[in-house]
Amino acid sequence: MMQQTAAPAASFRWPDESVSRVPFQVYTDPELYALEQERIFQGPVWNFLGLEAEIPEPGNYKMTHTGEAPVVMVRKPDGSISAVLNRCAHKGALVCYKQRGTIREFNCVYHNWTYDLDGQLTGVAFRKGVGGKGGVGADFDQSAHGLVKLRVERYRGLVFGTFSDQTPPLTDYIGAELIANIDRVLIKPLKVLGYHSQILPNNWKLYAENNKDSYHASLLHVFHNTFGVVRPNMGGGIKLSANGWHHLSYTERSAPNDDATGTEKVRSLKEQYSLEDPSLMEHRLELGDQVTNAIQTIFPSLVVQQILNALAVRQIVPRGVDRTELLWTVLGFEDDDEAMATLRMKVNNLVGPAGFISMEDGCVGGFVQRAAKADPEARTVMPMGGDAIEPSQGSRVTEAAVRGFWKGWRECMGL
Amino acid sequence: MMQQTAAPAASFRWPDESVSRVPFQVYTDPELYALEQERIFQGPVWNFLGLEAEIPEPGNYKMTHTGEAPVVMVRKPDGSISAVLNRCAHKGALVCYKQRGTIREFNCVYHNWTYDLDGQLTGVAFRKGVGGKGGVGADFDQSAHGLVKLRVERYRGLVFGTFSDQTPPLTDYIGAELIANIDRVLIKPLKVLGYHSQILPNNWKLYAENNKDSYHASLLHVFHNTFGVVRPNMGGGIKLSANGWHHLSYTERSAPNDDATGTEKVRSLKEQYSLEDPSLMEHRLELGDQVTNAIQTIFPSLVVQQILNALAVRQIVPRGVDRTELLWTVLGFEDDDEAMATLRMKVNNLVGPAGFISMEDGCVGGFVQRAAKADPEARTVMPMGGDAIEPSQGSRVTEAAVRGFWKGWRECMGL
Amino acid sequence: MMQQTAAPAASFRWPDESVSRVPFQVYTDPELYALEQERIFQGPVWNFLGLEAEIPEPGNYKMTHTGEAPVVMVRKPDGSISAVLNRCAHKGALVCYKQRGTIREFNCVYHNWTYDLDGQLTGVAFRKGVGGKGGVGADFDQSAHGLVKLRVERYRGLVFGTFSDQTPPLTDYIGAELIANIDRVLIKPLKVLGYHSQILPNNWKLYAENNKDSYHASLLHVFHNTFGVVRPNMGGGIKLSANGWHHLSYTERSAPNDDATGTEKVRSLKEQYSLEDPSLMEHRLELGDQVTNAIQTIFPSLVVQQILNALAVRQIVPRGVDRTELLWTVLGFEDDDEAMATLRMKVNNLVGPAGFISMEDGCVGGFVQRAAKADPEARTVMPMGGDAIEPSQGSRVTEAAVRGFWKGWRECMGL
Amino acid sequence: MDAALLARLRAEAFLAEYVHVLDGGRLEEWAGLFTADGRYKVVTRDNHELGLPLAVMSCDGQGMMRDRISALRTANVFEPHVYCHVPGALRVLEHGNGTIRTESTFAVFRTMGDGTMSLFACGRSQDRLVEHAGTLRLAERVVILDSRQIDTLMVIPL
Amino acid sequence: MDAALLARLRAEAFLAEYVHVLDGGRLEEWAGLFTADGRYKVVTRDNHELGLPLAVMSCDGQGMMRDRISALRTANVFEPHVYCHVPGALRVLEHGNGTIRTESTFAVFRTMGDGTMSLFACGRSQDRLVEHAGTLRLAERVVILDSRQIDTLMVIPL
Amino acid sequence: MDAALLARLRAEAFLAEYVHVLDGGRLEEWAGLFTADGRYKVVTRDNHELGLPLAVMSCDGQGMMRDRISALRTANVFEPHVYCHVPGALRVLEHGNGTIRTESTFAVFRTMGDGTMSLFACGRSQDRLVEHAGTLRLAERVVILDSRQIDTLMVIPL
Ligand code: FES
Ligand code: FES
Ligand code: FES
Ligand SMILES: [Fe+3]
Ligand SMILES: [Fe+3]
Ligand SMILES: [Fe+3]
Repeated sequence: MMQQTAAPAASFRWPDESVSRVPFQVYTDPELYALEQERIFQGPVWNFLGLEAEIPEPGNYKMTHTGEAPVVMVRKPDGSISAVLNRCAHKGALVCYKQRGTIREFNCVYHNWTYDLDGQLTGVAFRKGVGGKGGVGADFDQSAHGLVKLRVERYRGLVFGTFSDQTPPLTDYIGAELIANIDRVLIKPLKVLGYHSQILPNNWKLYAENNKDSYHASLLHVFHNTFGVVRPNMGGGIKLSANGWHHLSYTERSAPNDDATGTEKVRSLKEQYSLEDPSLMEHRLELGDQVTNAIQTIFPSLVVQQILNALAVRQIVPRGVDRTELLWTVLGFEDDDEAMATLRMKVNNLVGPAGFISMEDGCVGGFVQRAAKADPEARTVMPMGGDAIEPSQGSRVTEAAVRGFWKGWRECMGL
Repeated sequence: MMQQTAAPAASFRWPDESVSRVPFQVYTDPELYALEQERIFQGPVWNFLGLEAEIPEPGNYKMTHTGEAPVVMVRKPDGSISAVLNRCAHKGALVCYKQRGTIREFNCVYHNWTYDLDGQLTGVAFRKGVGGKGGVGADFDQSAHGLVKLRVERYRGLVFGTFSDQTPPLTDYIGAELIANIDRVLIKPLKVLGYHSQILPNNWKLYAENNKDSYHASLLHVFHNTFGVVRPNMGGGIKLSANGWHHLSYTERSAPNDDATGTEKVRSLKEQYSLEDPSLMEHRLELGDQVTNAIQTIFPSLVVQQILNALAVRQIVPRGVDRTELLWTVLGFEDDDEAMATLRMKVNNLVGPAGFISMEDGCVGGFVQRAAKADPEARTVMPMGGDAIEPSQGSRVTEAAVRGFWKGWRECMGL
Repeated sequence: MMQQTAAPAASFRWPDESVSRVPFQVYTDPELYALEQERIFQGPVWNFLGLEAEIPEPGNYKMTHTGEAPVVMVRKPDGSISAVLNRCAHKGALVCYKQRGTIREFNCVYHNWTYDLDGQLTGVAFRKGVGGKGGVGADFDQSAHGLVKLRVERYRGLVFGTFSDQTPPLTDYIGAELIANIDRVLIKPLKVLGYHSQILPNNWKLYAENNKDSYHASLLHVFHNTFGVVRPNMGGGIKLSANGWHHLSYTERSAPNDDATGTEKVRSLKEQYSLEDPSLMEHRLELGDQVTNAIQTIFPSLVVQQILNALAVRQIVPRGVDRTELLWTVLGFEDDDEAMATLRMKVNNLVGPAGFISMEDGCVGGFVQRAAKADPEARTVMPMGGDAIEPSQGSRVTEAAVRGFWKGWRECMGL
Repeated sequence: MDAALLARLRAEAFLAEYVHVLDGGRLEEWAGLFTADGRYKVVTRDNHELGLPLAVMSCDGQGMMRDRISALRTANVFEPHVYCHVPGALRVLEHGNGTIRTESTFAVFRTMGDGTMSLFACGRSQDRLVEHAGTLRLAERVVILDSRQIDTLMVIPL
Repeated sequence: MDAALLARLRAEAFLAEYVHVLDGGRLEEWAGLFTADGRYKVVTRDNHELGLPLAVMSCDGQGMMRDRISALRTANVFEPHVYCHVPGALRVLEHGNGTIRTESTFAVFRTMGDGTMSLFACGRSQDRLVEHAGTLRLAERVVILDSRQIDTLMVIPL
Repeated sequence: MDAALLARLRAEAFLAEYVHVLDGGRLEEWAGLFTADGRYKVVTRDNHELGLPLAVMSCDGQGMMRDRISALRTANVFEPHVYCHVPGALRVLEHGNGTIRTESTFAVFRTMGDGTMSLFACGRSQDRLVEHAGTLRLAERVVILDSRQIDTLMVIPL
């Protein structure tokens, strides 16, 4: 477990009990940002680290992050997975500086200290000095100077880590109702089809909210609406974990009721709009249901995505108070046939940094970030669905899941 | 009106009563910079927003700024002009993200909320939910969630806005003596000839001071001196508003008295220096007087410029504690004939980021900013004209107007 | 002497008496960084400014730095050297803005104030105004407004400056034992062979430590080991100034004892590794001894380097809390013959930003800086040589000199 | 002049026209620079070297290319911006039989509405050009980005 | 080789010489690369697309060009810096009758005395080249900057 | 086509191959692009203009060049990264007698493992090419960097 700083939360306090109004300051305050690193990403949460499929062989490792903290996850000979803070216990150099690779032990280039894959310090160069001179002091306890180790749990190929002793077991943390969607989507051994990295010009929370914001999907994204991936009047709903921290928003195929939506004059419903080559919108029902779109969040940093046959996990990595890296790992199943492989390539034009749908989430966060500076004391307002933080069946026109995010944020931050 | 933060002015206090000595800290302290946004740019001042000529038709809008705050000014059907903070009342996205355009209403792309041109909230997507589910809570008062509106006043085609109720009427704010120069220069309907944007590597106040610094003109700028645009011994003088916040420095053509200036060995007076093609220095007396150079400032962010036939307004936009964007709008009159059009193009080689004269103001601010870091407690000294903040007739060799700026700054900042 | 700010050291306090464990916060905290400018670089230390050989003629000047403060050193007609803060006493512009040149006096471009080479204010433009109007106030005491002057001392062609009255004489500051190495290396009139500038992606202290870290030399740098420039079992040792602030680490040629090092399985000892053209490793014994490598530090910002025949001084210039510029001045002697000139060019492939040896010090600092962010309260540990801050003969496998650096840091910072 | 240099010159001239179509905002002409069944793909060096198939953007045939542009014009939301393509070193990998295969380094600078300029992408493109009515057309263009990172979004093709 | 490719090559070679005159600091040779009454203009894309006449820098004839350089050498105050021009895609718009009209993308990197490098400008230039004693001269050069922003100042022409 | 333009084309084609050897990571082929006793040098503009001999990197002959690469492969510690060379304006200084001397502007963008891109270097290279078995080889390459600053380290040649 990491040491905890006593940094106070600046001049900040939450204005009132409601989480339906959020002060813009939370997106711009560097002190709050620093505190989030400690109280959220190093706090009682499960951070997504990566996929088992990325490190199949013993010694395979991958550099990853929990918040801004550099972390390495590595496959051990016994098949289990270990994760450590990527910082040498000696003078603090990264013990791994290549994105991925295969190792027998951690070997720091600076002074050649070595650690086993659990982070235990196994070697100190010139421990005994040279020719009887130098070397470590008598009181140096090697066992007390390993790498900071994370607790690791896995579920259906997803790997999570936490720095905190307080974090409940992973499945309790996620909760039965939301585990169900992971079971629904990750039904078979996974294959990584590739990665995207998208730099978002905004605070990480604006993107976290965006995923929980089931209200915007049919309004911002023309494609969702036009091609019936997500329409306000399609079936589905919102699910929330008991504590409200995590959510699932899903949509089921059904005949659009154009009157209903028509009356809303939704910008994004362009009746005329069509594709010359609609093959990328084809949907092979591979999960045994009619769900066209399912976006699930695991607080604070994971998004599990199914949009038609586009499957991915997205990791949110804060890169400063007004900058976020979104790491996409795009997935298929090991047993995809060629037709499915082709379909996945096509449908992935919908997502990623150039995705017909998701590109728009790349810019709206920046639109908020720029406006947030103007007057940090001002607050947003989220009236959809009242003040409630509860699931809803048949409608996604609510901001309940976003309120749930802020509930989680406040509970972790103690603010 | 915007909400006001209670942010304290860091450890800063003004050393003594005099405004003739300025601590370098005011150019480098991020907390003071944040406080300026609130107490100056969102305080009891008139911020320049743009020109009526830029939005002639109903629905024409332009993105602009007051300090760092994004603002939109828009022409209403009745011909009046409205200005709002460019931030959606829902979750804070920019409601306009294109520099200029024509709209009927404000329409936020994120969730499709709509506002009339006065910023009143007119539409909330799915206000009533879908199929009786979702929608806004019962207690949601739509009329309480409009865009933040600025008070707007206009004078001779210049458009100003303020967030504060305390700001006096525009003409009182500027004062009769300085209104007179606007009347003198903006004598006819204006035509925008183009824009410049110049990024200054310094705090915004260093450029604000530079404009009020009538002392430097003939010393830094060889062109002023060599070609008799501004020489210390030419006629003219300094005018100040009653409160000292605003100023005018002007120069009238008169025979140079080279003895007087010669004795000063002014670096910038290069007797030998001449132009192969002096046509760009030609001056057509279009304003009915002999004024060769008139630089007027309206605290905090506007400069009105007449240099020979080069007319412009300059808007000062802070972009961080050590970065400023200077937005030039270069002007002519609607009835300019072709000869005048040609002359304006030529004479504009004197100004802008590549201006023979004004380029130099682009670098001196950076020279100060870099030195300011060394020792923030140290202070400048402005001995010219003693401690006085008063007009002077016949001489510009005074720092009175700069002291006036600091008087205004202290009064707004309450420091 | 500069004015001192009263800025408090944020929430920081040193955890305990030992300097063998350093909180990562010292590498990341902007407030500590600001305090270092004042208490170290403008405090009771001798900052390296440059070489006499760089400004041989009267009026020759060079822009340099003490910490972030811009400083100019200039040769006076009497052959002595003067150094001033590069900031005009009027409004703070740089009085020199070209890297090097020749001047008779300092002449500020902004308002033409002039200073003699000692920084005394000698001219104020329009001091008496123009035509009896304007000019300086009656109470303006010209003698009180010079450039901030540094005390300057020289030793064997090295030029040092200090802002503090408290700093002891230079030779006392360095101490006899370490002066000896300067005498050993700078035996003849120097010739500048050229400059390198290397931007290090880390706090300046990480590079300062790196130079004092005699432990890493044979472990990180394959070349040192492979070619017997520095091997753990070669002769030499560590020297420290009485107060521990400064150090010398040196290595003498001797037969490698491969068993001893072999048992350590040192990553960097690649027995197989060799050069096709080893001419760049040739060593002409020009200093009358067998020393292959001597790295000397003068707290806080100077490194004196002899590696075989590669001679240089390195100046450490902080450029922000996580950015450092390392300025190399590569040296030869005036009487170098052609063969030596050729040899120096070849051997200099070992050092500088592309040096076979020194490039590695360019990246390890960044490795630490990135990891330091993760958990600022955590601490490094330096067990080599116990807690001692003392010289050692025959071994460099100690972190004594690094502890000495932190002793100096704490004494200057008062933390 | 030998055939290799001539092929080089013709490819360079064609790819310059390609660049000006994009940087000049004549996006409706883009698909027409490809053959009817031309393929277009933007991939990152990471995925490319790991042998992973994922593309940032991929079009099989002019139809999908025209769809990209029509979406950009009518459907997608993004902040207005322009590209400045600066092609670098072009090498001819193969020429003859009506085909020229080239590899070129490039940098693309993006400028936003407020004037913010940045290096948006750099890397190399691999282009297969085929003879078409006396001029050339792209049968395939693969753009390999050195960086895995895309700032904000990519809506205009490279 | 056909005339278009030859025109392209000659223009490219001439514009490369132009670039090296500026980047090499041989500024006194700059005006001589134009015809006596040559026109030079640097404008921003914003002004250009809005149809506004304002230029950042404009010279009518060699006299005004030489004045720009003499001012730079003797009158103006600025921090020393150098440009590195990297021309990109050149297309020939028109050639024949002793004239070659081209459009080229470009990037310019500025380096200050302390070594700070930055992307100073990018965009395109439109050049009209005319035959002159067996070589070429610029009758007109219009540089269109993608960004409205100029960092600090512009004193050396592009 | 006249000899100067042909020399220009051949040099450009050769230097493009040179760039792709480096950017493509085929570093073992680098020394082979030089003559056996070829000289390679990277210097800063400051040192160059002050007449100071110091180089950032210098190799006399293919042996020292191969040593640079073997050190990079087996000895030196650095974070993995790649270059993207974007050559700019090439001018022919001299040609004939089996030699072509050119000067070219360039920019190099560096991309780190995590995708961070930056302008790593810009300036000009002065290349002396000599005929070699029907193709060209570098007898000398001097790279002059506009900036004195090198970010972090330089291990891959330019
Ligand atoms: S920092 Fe890792 S061994 Fe020293
Ligand atoms: S942010 Fe504007 S409608 Fe939601
Ligand atoms: S700032 Fe130096 S003379 Fe005014
Ligand atoms: Fe979305
Ligand atoms: Fe000025
Ligand atoms: Fe080292």
